Amino acid sequence: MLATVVPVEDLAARIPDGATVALPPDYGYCALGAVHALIRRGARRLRLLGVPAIGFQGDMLIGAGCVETVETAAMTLSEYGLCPRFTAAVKAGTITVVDSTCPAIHAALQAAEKAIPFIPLRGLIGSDILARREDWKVIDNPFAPGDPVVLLPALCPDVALFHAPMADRFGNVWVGVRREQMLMAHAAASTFVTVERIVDGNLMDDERTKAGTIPGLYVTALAEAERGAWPMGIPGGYEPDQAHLARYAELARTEEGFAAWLEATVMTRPAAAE
Amino acid sequence: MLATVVPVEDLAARIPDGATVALPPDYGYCALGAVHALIRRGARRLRLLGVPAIGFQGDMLIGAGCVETVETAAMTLSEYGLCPRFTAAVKAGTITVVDSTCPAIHAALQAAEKAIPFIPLRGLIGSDILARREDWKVIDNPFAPGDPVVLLPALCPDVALFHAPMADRFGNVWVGVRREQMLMAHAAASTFVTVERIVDGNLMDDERTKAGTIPGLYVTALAEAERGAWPMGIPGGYEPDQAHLARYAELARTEEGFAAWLEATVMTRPAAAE
Amino acid sequence: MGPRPEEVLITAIAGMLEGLGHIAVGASSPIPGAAALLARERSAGTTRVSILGSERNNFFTDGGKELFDCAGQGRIDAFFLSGAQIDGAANVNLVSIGDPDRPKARFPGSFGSGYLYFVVPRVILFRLEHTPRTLVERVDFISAPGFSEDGVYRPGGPHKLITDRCLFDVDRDRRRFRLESVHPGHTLDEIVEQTGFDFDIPPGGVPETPVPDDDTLEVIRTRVAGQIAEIYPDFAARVFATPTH
Amino acid sequence: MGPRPEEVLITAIAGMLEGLGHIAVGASSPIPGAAALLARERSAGTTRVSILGSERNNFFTDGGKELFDCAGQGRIDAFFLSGAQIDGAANVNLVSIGDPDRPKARFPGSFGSGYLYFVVPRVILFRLEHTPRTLVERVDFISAPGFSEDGVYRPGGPHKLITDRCLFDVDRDRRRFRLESVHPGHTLDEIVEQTGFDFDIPPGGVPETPVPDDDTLEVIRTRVAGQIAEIYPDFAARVFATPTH
Repeated sequence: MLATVVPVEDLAARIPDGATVALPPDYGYCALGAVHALIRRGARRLRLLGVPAIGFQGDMLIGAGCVETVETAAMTLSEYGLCPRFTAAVKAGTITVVDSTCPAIHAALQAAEKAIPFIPLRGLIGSDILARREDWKVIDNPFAPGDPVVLLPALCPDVALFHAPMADRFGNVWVGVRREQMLMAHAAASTFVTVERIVDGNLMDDERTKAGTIPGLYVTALAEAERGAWPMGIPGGYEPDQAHLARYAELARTEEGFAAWLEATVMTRPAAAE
Repeated sequence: MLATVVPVEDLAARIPDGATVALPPDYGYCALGAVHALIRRGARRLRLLGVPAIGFQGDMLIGAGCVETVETAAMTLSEYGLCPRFTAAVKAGTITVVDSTCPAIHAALQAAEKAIPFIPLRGLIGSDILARREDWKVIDNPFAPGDPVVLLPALCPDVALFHAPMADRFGNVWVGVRREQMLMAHAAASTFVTVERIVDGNLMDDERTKAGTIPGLYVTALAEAERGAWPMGIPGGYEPDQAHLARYAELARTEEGFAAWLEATVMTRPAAAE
Repeated sequence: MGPRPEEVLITAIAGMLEGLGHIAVGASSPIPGAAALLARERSAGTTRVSILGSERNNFFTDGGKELFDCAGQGRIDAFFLSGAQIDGAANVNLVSIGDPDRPKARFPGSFGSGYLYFVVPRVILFRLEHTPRTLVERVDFISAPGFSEDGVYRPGGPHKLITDRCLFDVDRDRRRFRLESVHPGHTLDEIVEQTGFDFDIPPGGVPETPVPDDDTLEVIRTRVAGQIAEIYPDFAARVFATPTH
Repeated sequence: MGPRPEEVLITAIAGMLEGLGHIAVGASSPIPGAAALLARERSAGTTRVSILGSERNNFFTDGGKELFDCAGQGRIDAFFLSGAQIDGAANVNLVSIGDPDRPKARFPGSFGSGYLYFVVPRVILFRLEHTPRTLVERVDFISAPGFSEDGVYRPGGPHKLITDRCLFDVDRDRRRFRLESVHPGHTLDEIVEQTGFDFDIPPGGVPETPVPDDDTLEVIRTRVAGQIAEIYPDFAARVFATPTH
């Protein structure tokens, strides 16, 4: 079965306002080109889900006013410091943060992947993460009374959005060891992927590439976007654009600086890859 | 860190009597050479766990008197029919069968992998599988009362035993898309693997092989065993020895026939690979 | 040459699969496999088929659990189940005859039936041996129940039961089978006699199961036969006389 | 050249890791990373080190969840946590200062602390800024609690707290820190003044944190520095003046 292949702008247009959008961390494969297209189309009320943390792409979406809530284990620009637009929005109360922890996000996505209504997780008891989560429950372990266990409801994102080094015409997407992207694709109702290139042949035909491939079955639509992670890099591909990222971190400290960055980098281009 | 590499007989010697041993189905990578060595060493009271089904190797172990219980979704020789020694043992009441279903075994192993005490699973309600499992529980979904949900306790095998096409000297084992072997290795306390060959270099160095590799961290000991799956085959490697398998299925119909097969095939060889 | 009995079954089953997005077929199921491939041939590229045990038609890359997770997610529209026994309430037995602890007969086991029957919307029951021994009033062991109590999560269930003699529809409200058609060469009396459970017979009479037209036969004998031969070479050679690929 | 402050810390931490089978180090942790690599150098091939963010020292192949699953299985013996605030009951805050809904300061978030602190036997708390602002009486947000009620599953917990001024041991029974040693160039008075929480001071006096001997320094500056430069080139260049690899 052939994949649905569309331009990056069309991919972004398929992500509706109000959607819960699962995103990888900066060290994963981030579909920045599609994120910029989402900003250009004026996406609103997005509910971001960090799998398990979010960096630049989340800060950009928040700064551009696209975001209503963020559920994540962390928001960070790593060596570039705190996320400035995120921090400003939290202090101003213009977004809601749902604090989580990495294994809770992975586990709750696995619950969605397995189509089970909830999944237990150790830890958490006594933390303010748990204290502030009305959607999580603590029960007494039915197999060993006297043992309190946290239950997390399944986390079913409307959309998973990420980048990858390659896909084939059947929509099979190679992510290698970045299996959190596979988990996102299994758990999400729709999965949108930008790829460096669409290759000939079938990635499932070679047992070695097959082992790191998300089957096209889970991929709603693909866009070809060379350097589609820019200004982030992709592991084994190209390096992050350190100069640009440093400039972003600097400019985004103020609303005016962010607006200038946005205008110069995002709004005036049809797609980051072009 | 270098792997512990031992001869096949020594690998089998490390699997103690009474151990719960997780085994792949016939279409996976079966460590028949090590299974034969287990029979030669006179293993007793093994508790086999099919992940999720067992074929020839289980029937051989049962016929040789090594087995006390089998927990599995199925015991089958596929196109060669029912498992004759299994069937005879069940009818004679000399082994205990704990009937399960494929997704329950996968889910309960995932619970062990995640170190969670239990995991829910849909389905099962109203089946005699559930009715006969005193170790499973049905609770009312704490998130949606009126919705009964089965909970399976984590299934933590003492041993995972399987074959693979290759490993490196660091104990990294390549299984490709056979990720149920990875799940077994994560879930089991000890993992013993036979491999066609130990390769130079590090399987983790190439992103393509890394994606299908079990890290040495989970591998207790390795044995090099060329054609170590014989008389089973390995996908992408060699074909099953159809003539031998057909002969087994025929001989194993009687205790005498099985004894003759055992003597000729297993007891008189130091290891199947030699 | 006119249609063979297998070709009638393949065509009938393919009719149940029309327009579906994803059909999965278990191991050792050549007729359902061929039917799924026929449905794919007719779908103009909109139907996926996953055949367990086939290298070429297996999309899964996340281990043995993925088929079940995928079905649970609602991404599999149809699946096939058989049974050593199937009863009038659509219960399936893949385990044993008699007391399960000391059975008179022991079969391989339930495989994934105890789950897939609950979550796949169209589960097609398939049993080539249609006798009172296999189609029974009450199974000796319920690997997977045909129907569930209210409140039990059950998006899936039985869609049809097809045998070597006839096709039954499922009345989900009355939780019974209803005879839908009788295969060419078989009779209603024979079916009543050979069925161990009680079922409904529509008052207006029961039609004959349609036989494939020439175009369908052509597709089955060329494109489907060629693909099925990869997975079930013996079946393909016997039924379609395909050369070895 | 004598030992630099970083090298004292690296050596002290490596001492806490001796004989362990598997040490994991989170992102952005050059000193813990170097300490883990030093422990590995001394282990004669019996210690594994997983460094998140390092291509060469990352063993995981099952996605982002594997680190946590692996820790839950008991396969990780030591891990490091830091905190914007750490309090006298070993609670860690990685989230915010003030009301979390309208915070005075907002930090990245809890990452995996709310889990790993519970399951890794030796969690080493590490905070380079030792002031009353960071080592507080009571954290404003508990990302991960230092200790748990009886009955709560908790095989792991705090093992030591090391800062730029001193090293604290953990009294698990009394659920308090106890000063273990003072780093060269620092004083007990300074530590009392700069610590926002109450802690125990052993009656017999507090020793100075040992400095690395020449052999250790040599290993740190050659083999460890070379490896850490792959992951933290800026740190390696600043502390060890390593050439770019």
